[in-house]
Amino acid sequence: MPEGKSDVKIGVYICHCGSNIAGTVDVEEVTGFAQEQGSVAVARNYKFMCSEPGQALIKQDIEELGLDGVVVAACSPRMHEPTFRRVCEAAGLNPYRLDMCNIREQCSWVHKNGATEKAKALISAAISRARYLEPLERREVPVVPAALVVGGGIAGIQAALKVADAGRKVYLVEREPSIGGHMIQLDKTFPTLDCSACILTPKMAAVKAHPNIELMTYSEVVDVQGYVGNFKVTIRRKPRYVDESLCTGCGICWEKCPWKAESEFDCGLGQRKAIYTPFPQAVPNVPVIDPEHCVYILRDGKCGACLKFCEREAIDFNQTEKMVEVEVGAIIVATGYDVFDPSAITRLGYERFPNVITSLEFERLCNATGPTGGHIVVNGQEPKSVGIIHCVGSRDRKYHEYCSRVCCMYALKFAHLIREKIEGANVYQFYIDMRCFGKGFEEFYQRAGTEGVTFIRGRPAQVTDLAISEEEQGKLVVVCENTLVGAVMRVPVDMVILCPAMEPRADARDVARLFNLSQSADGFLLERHAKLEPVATASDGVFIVGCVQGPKDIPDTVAQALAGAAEALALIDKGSVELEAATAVVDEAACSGCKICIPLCPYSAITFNEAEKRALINEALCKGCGVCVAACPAAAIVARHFTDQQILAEVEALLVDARPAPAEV
Amino acid sequence: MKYVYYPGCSASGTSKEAEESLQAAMRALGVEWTELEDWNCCGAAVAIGTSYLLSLALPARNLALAERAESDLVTGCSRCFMNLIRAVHYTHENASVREEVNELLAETGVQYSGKARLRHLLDVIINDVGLDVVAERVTQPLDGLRVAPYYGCCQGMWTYAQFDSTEDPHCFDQLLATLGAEVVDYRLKTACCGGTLSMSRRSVGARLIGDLLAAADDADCIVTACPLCLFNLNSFQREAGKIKGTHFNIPVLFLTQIMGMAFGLPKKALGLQRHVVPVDGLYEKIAAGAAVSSSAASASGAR
Amino acid sequence: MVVPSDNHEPRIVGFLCNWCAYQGADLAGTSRMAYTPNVRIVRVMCTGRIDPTFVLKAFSSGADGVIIAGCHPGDCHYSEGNYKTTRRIAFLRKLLAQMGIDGERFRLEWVSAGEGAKWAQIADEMSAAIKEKGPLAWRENLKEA
Amino acid sequence: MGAQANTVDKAWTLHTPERVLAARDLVGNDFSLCYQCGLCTGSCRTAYAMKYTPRQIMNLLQLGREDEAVAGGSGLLCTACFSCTFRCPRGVAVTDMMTAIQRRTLAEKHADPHIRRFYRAFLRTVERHGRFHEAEFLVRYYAPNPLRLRDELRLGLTLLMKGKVTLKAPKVKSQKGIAAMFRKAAEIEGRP
Repeated sequence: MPEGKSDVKIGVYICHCGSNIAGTVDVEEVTGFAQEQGSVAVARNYKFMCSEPGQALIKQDIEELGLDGVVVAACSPRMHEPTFRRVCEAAGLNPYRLDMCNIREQCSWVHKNGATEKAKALISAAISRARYLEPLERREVPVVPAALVVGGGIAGIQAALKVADAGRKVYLVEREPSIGGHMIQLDKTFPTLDCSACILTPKMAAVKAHPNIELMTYSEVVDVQGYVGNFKVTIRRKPRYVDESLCTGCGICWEKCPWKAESEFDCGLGQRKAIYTPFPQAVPNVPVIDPEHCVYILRDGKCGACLKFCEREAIDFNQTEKMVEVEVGAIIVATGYDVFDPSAITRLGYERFPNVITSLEFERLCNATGPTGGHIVVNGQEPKSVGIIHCVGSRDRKYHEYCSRVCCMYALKFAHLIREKIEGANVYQFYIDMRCFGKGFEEFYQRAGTEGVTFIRGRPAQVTDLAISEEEQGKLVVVCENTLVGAVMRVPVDMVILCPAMEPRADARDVARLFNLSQSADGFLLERHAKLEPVATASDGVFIVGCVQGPKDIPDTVAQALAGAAEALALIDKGSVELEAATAVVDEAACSGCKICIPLCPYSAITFNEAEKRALINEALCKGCGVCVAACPAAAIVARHFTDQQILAEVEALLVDARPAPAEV
Repeated sequence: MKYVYYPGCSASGTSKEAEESLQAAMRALGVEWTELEDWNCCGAAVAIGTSYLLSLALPARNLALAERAESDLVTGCSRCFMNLIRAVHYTHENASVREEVNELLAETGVQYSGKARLRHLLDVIINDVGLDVVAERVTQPLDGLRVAPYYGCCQGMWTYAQFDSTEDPHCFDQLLATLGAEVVDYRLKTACCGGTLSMSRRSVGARLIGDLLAAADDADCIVTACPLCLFNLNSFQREAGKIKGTHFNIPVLFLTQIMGMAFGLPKKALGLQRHVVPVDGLYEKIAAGAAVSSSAASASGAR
Repeated sequence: MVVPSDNHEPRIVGFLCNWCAYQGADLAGTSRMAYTPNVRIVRVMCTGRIDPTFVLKAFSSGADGVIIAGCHPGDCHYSEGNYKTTRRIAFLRKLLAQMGIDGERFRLEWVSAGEGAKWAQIADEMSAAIKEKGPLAWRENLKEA
Repeated sequence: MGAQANTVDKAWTLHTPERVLAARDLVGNDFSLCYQCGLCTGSCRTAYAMKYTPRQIMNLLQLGREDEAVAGGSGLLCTACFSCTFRCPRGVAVTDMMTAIQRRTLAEKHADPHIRRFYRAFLRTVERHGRFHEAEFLVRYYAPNPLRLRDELRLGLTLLMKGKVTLKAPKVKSQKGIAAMFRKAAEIEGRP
């Protein structure tokens, strides 16, 4: 038995978590074991410790037995540590005298045998640590009453509007020249078939007009400092070469500009000028000059058509990149998704055949503002038959294992639009499973079935132009097993639409690092809890909404955006946040003044008192990582709540069963 | 450059011309080329139908021999390559398979630890020898010759994963273009020729061969990277034609044969007399192509 | 000398950082990935907090193996605590090697919050490797030496 | 009773999970991952001639019905080109399973004797000489069936004339050891 403080009284509370823990761990045996440990005044088990009666049990013991420490053996501290800290606090015990012991995620859920023994060891370790836990005081600091929203797609727009409507300042940062995101590229939206632009453009205009929203397009966040409630964010504003305050968006510049480039907005199917707005309803309606295609920039002043024609003299080639710093209390990350590049799957013929297109390209083809004015035309012809291939890069271990969740529905929408625009067109859906789970989705699926669409269950192996019959001449042939019949089919079509996976942004990793977030195995950003904290993250005060967290349709994205806004507002309106009390502190008597710790601190929280030759830690800046603690040669720095003593006691007790019993020695 | 190579049964038997031309072409490129001593059959696609263990141990023995010779192993046969690389992967990934395979290998006094690396002939020619060296050696460019490269099924997968795209490889195209040929792109360049089905199930095998020949029909010849495919595409054109309702007469060559032609090596050294479908017409086409290009050159020179 | 025995279940102590590896281990739990109960976890805020004495303490208290797991390089919640760990661990590794503790008994791994499966796999691998080697019984062996 | 009972008589009864697990041992891979998308079949050049397509065979295995797959003989059409395995979106080693079925079809004599003879003759020459011996193979393969031999005569003569088939057997030094490998494999795998 480790030599602990003999005078402390500890209560141990073992949770059954229904059968989640009790089904694998013998809670009675473990309770008996806990009871025998030194310093343990009481050990109990209960069906759900986190429930009201469970909490009352702990509270009562603290008050009646005068406990100095509490060990709760239940789920991960990441789940319920705040809950039980509140319990302690309410009963008058300092919340830092609590130790959570993880016997669910790291024990009962992962071990078939040996869970009880392991639970005992974990609890013995927690008790040992609890003997040395000390009361700590948390300090409160005020919250900056403003939010940063990163990304101006439907998620970012919706979140920004809601926070702004509540009367809070919002900085909305968008990388592209206009807000709108992927949604503004879409034609109609399933299952109601309302026009995407019609429902989105009013919101985009509202963003521009809102007095509480400061919109920064063509800009990127480059640095984030500070902590929850008090972030300092640096934003790079790329030069537009057009003065936003002078430009009226009259359009004479892009009308007169002689230089053309492929339109990113139209997926390369149409063209734009070197000075351009991505689309007519752009917000802000102020063009940017693309330095890679502008001849004035490329050849030192050899054009200047825009300069000449702009009556407002808004063109400004002297603009340079600007860094802007803002302070916010909360951050909402809504950077969206990328579309998987199907040319990786060569057998499907994307890029080899011009009439194999992606779903996003089809949205542009179908859209009245698109490059063809809404006429579905490939190779100069209206297709009379179309194959739609689902799950391209989704549900495939070689690319993305997950389901992209929207393709089945937009594929049905495509079928409807094609049948509507091209009379008598044959549409074939090559699907594996039809996943139509949302509100009104199944009904839409039924409707598509009655509109003359052929469903072929099977993942196509090949899209080829190798004709083996008269009927296939000049067509694309989709080769696929019709799995419901058990026969390989060759389906000749005029056009193939691929439904590529929604994938994490190419720079998702950089975004994760910038905001101190984690990625899940699929590369999307990780929420704090899959069910109960869908928009919060491991970083307090940073929230993720929309497809940055995983593939989603528009309704789900909007719901998340509003959840993110609510989280940000709850944080801001509370007015203050409690700072972590588990910081490092220098024992001045022990400090030798060697300065080893100073450059190690990632937050520059350590300064040097020249007069006394002692290091000093600023507790407001310290985040409690403990790097300085481990590095201090004089052991003069103490990591509060993770002291050497606490950890060593924990380690020793953790191995209580690994050592021979004293009798055998 | 020194290599130990594994010819395989097909190249030393029914596709003897593959082996002969391989030797000649490698000599011409100045590559030192020694045959793996005491090699055995890799089991083709047949051993696997009887014994899982033999289908891995037979190829593994050749790898073990290469290991003993402290060398990597090169093969110019795709079927063999497939079996060999499968042995490499499976013994690497599964300890119990590795143990059983070595238990078998012990009967011939060798062991395989996974040290010997496996290379494909195309990989060696393109990435070690280099296309620039190949280009230097060309004395009779294949002007005007339309050539369809046949990568083969076993080629398209693990093989190319080492140095090219698995589903849409292009290395063979590059080699042929270096020789001056016009490369014909066709859709079945990585489709299986049926392998031993041509012997065990003629009707199915011949259909696969027929599909391939039909797809590459507008080429002057097909060039394969596998002696087994070479045998199949050469030997069953009559049967394939019957099934497809046509008559095929497409010369099919091994890749080192066409290299040898471009290098100006003698026909006999390339085994060209051994072909079931005669290949002499190709020389006429090259000559005609050369005449056209030289007259074009002199015309442009006059201007 | 304590000799390996067939029924010996090794005891492994894992020091896991709060932000990546500990969450990864939690994910293994929520995903119900069964793995060995031989690994027992101590939570620290950052692997940068890990003092070599923690590791030595674990071995001297009877651990047969120690694993330190943190965020992938570049992903540290505290920007570069894990990098500092790497350097510190290199030194510790040499020290342990002199005491006869090799790389199979002392490992440093990067496990992100999304890598539950990786954590389970590492735990199983390490446990199997140490089981094959047998108990370390450091204190007993040192006494004999 | 009556009509309804008849329908039930024809319906397949489900096998127990244990039986499915037994099938897993047989083919040594996790076919339960298969989600029946049919990419394997679509990629298979010989599927058109199969009674059960590769995907259907995966399903038969999932149902513990591998006997049906073995008797169907589709495994014999697998050329082991590995397209299915490389493309499988769930990472199932389809080719390994097809060849496992192939082995049992041959071993349990569901295959046409002529096809069985092909496999036997081919491997016998390798067992005897260490390498494939065409001439001996042709004799072993066609001898019991002279009619087929007549069909092949044209090709055989051409090959002989072009020097592609020799009567001389290949020589491998470790020939005895290789024959021993064959015996050892049969012993480990429990084949007669």
